[in-house]
Amino acid sequence: MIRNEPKITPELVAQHGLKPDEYERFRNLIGREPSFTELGIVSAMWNEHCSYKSSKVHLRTLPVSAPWVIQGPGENAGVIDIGEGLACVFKMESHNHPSFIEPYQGATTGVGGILRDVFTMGARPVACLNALRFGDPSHPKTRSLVAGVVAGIGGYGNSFGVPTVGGSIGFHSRYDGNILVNAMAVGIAKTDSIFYAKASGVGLPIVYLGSKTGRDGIHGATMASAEFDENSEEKRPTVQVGDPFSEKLLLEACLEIMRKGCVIAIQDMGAAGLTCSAVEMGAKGDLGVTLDLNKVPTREEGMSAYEMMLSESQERMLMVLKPEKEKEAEAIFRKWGLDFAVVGHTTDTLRFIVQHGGDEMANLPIKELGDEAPEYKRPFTEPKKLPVLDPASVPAPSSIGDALKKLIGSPDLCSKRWVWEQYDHLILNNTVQRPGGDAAVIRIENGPRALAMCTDVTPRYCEADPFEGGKQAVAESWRNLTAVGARPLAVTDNLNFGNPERPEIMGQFVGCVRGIGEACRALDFPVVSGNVSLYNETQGRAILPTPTIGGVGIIEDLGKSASLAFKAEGETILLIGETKGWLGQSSYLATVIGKEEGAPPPVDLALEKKNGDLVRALITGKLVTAAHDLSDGGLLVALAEMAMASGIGAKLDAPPAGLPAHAYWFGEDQARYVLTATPANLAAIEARAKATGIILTRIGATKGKELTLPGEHPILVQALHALHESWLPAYMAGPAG
Amino acid sequence: MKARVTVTLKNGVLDPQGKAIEGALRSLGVAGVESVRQGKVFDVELSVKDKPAAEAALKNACEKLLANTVIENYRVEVIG
Amino acid sequence: MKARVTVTLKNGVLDPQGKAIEGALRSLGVAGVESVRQGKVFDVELSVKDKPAAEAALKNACEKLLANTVIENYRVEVIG
Amino acid sequence: MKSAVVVFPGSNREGDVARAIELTSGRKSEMVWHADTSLPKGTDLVVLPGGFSYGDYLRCGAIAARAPIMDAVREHANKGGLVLGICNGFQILCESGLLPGVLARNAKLKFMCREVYLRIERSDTPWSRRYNAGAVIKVPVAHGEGNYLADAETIARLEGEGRVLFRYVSPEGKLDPAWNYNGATNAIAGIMSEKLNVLGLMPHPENHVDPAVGPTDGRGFFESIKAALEAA
Ligand SMILES: Nc1ncnc2c1ncn2[C@@H]1O[C@H](COP(=O)(O)OP(=O)(O)O)[C@@H](O)[C@H]1O
Ligand SMILES: [Mg+2]
Repeated sequence: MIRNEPKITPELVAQHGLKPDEYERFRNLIGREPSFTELGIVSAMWNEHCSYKSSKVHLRTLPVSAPWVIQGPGENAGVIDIGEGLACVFKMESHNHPSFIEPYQGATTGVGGILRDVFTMGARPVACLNALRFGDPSHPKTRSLVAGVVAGIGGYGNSFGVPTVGGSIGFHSRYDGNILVNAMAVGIAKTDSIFYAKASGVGLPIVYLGSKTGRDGIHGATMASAEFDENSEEKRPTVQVGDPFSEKLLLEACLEIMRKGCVIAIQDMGAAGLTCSAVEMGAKGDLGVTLDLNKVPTREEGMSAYEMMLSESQERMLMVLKPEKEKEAEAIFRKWGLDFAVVGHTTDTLRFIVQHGGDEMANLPIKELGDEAPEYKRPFTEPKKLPVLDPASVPAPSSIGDALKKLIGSPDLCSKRWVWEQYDHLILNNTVQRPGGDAAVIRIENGPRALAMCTDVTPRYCEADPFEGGKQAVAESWRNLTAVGARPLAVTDNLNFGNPERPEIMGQFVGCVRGIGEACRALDFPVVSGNVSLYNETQGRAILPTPTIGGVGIIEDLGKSASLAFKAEGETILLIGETKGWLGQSSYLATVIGKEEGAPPPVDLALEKKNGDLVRALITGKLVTAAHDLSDGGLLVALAEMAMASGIGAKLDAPPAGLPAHAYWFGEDQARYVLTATPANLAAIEARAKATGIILTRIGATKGKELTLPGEHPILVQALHALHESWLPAYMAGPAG
Repeated sequence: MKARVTVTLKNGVLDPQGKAIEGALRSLGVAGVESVRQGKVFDVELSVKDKPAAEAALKNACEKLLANTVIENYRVEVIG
Repeated sequence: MKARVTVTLKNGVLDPQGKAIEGALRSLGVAGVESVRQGKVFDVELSVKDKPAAEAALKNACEKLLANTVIENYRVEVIG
Repeated sequence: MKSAVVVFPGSNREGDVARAIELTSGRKSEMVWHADTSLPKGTDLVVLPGGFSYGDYLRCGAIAARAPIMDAVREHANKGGLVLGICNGFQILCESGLLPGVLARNAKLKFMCREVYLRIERSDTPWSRRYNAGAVIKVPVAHGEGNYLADAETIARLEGEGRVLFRYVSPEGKLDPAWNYNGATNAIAGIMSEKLNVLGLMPHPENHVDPAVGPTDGRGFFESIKAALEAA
């Protein structure tokens, strides 16, 4: 007999974020009125965040397989084979809404959640990255949001003991009311000991591990799926507090019991905690689950079944253990000072039963909770194509040097040192390339192999042309990995958009996903995990479409990798790829001219592949001394970055005839890289380019302590450096708000 | 004027610090401690001359900086 | 029983955090703040039944752990 | 050379230091659990590694300083054995009274991970014999609370007795507030006990030992310890 209080009313249904037809669907599914606890359970399972109801049909179109993919989307994290018996486990996830409400705790719990996803699968985390977007720097909230989010990301990762090695951070007024905090974690596991959520075996104990359950974040998952309104800052007590110390203990304890062979199935408690984790374990294993909530360790008095089922207290796990190993596992957890309780068992009934205080609080068909979740083909409109800008129609700057200074000292292109110095990026002693380069490089075990990783997206491009923007995000990630000499293997994505019930937003989503799919297919760069964050809008104003791509690649020999710093004077600077001077949606146009106009640069994927494969071959063949891909700000910004990283200047040749100088220096044509080489290797490099029909141009030489452009005053590298380093610290030193 | 501001966690908000301290006290053999919640105090010297002005200034300070009102409560006490 | 332990820095011990808060309050335009010193409070629940026992337990807790008596003072208040 | 690395709940640089010791001495370290009450027989060097023992809740190092293993560490130190505390380990040594003073929040109140320059004040110690006095090395720091504070008398004694081994300096080796990132008194980065056998330092020489990963200025530190133990 199910306890049925309070009574379900249409208001209560609405408060749970269920549409009337969704509620009807649920009622029909169970053939009666649900109990209050059941309503809570279904609202958690069927909200956008957990059910992907608006995005699923489109996500299915993404390429998810390759010979090296061990586990694609659908588990806690994606898994790829990286050779020598090892696998790389990685995923990215958003914590946007909580971070806006409480930046420090929102960010910490975001990092904690993604780390849990990775070690739940049996991997030891080796690195974290993050992709952040904030509102306009002049918005009164921006500064304190940046301070809180960055401190929170550092606060969690530093204490947990994983290096935070890369990411991206950008500012735009469209994020004023909805910041983005996307956290990515990367781990390494043995290919033969990867753990999954799928339970097997009837009558086996289900064990609860980790921290106690409190009333944290009840309805957090529903909040993550609701548009912000003016009152949302009052939904405060729903934020959770992270405890990196407990998570570090949980990591060590989990890895220890996995090593000892105690674990049959494991699932972390993330969004909608106990509900999602228990249902998933059962449903994936074709088993029923019965939970006895009296056994759940709680830290607050008088928690109801509803509260326990929806609590999002952090640092908790659910497991099915081998019965003969239960005592051993318990001893390990006790040693680490963590809670351990048998809270239920598997059954052969395919029912999800929740008991509390002798009453049955829920009795639901377990598979249907997931399988029968609503799925929408939401209407969408194709975005209008924007005109291609003629470079000659874009105003020239007063001087190229001044424009360069403006760009590298701007919020988006300035040095992010202020951010990454708050992250311990060196712990574990494997960080070969630190933040500040194209991709971070993390040594695998004792080397010489290494993983390369990065996060990328250019939201301005995605807004102007979702399809090309989606392609570009993938291509840029692939290019960043290539630029350090890595072979790109797979991506995780974090798709951040506005309200999908608006056809224009849905159009952005569909376009970006198509673009990502097309690029991933062309580049053999499958999507193995990801996350969707919708409803990032406030009072009808949506964020820029921001499909963050987290890429991972492998370096077989660190002795054959590259970094972007110039290495010595007297080397030749080479440009790979064709420069047409594309200024539509460029950083130059946005930052120097103050306009966001025109079509973004198109991405020729075949060319990306061809050019990138050559660059990688040149790096692994040890023919080049430095490599850097071209992205925001184009050629001159890339050259300035190479100079600033080394203190070495360059003497550069004049732009080709027929191209306005500012289009040459700042155009954002895709599929391009800058390389340096000693004169001795030039002939060999040029022969290779010629053989593959790739455009390669000598554009200057490294020299002195200045960047010298024809017809311009020489620009001191040191002066550039000072400008590059100054914007963020100066901004953050401003008044708190 | 002197004042003391006390900032404590709201009920129900997880207090990892308090939890760790609780455990440490127990293992140090300090008997009888059931639970610990940690908070902050700020001892403030003010140049304002009257109590209401001091209270107003400190309330403002709490809302703007000293307390994270999402998860914390605060209390202002002007000592004199 | 409930009790509150307050731990504050001894006079003369530098308090960079307090200094920084002072500066931040000033830049936020909170008027009249001369100086800030930061300390900690611990709200403790005890299973002991009488006040002297509670006080003794907490003094012990302070000496053993809660305060670093090289730089900090503490005060115990049993609330009841 | 037999080293024991103490692991507290929340320690996280124990692997880094053990790896550095192995790389420079060829010898593996033994990991010792905080709840143990004795050190492995024949231990020459005890290391309290970096990390966030007990989450650094309450005060950094405070709870760890009272862990069961610490009596054995104290005994080892009293007998003249080498005890090294790095970062959180330094905080634990101060909290346990094995070294004087405290490590307060960084002057700028932020966690900071970056390379710093350290001047080695003397070479006639077990920790620095492979460096010249006055040498400047580049090693990283990664901490939020490394601002060394002590009363004037203690500082005067430390200075007078030559117990400051490392100081934050400019690349040229000059004292300069701009290079003293955490605001430590007298730019102190590392201090020793009276008999020089206990050392606490905030920076992480263990993260600059491996040419495959980065600079190697920290090698001399571990090579010094090895040489000192071999000479003993
Ligand atoms: N939020 C962040 N966290 C860590 N590292 C960051 C962050 N933002 C930027 N970085 C680092 O700064 C460098 C430059 O960032 P970005 O401009 O996004 O590089 P790219 O154009 O090569 O993708 C990268 O090494 C990146 O990892
Ligand atoms: Mg790049």
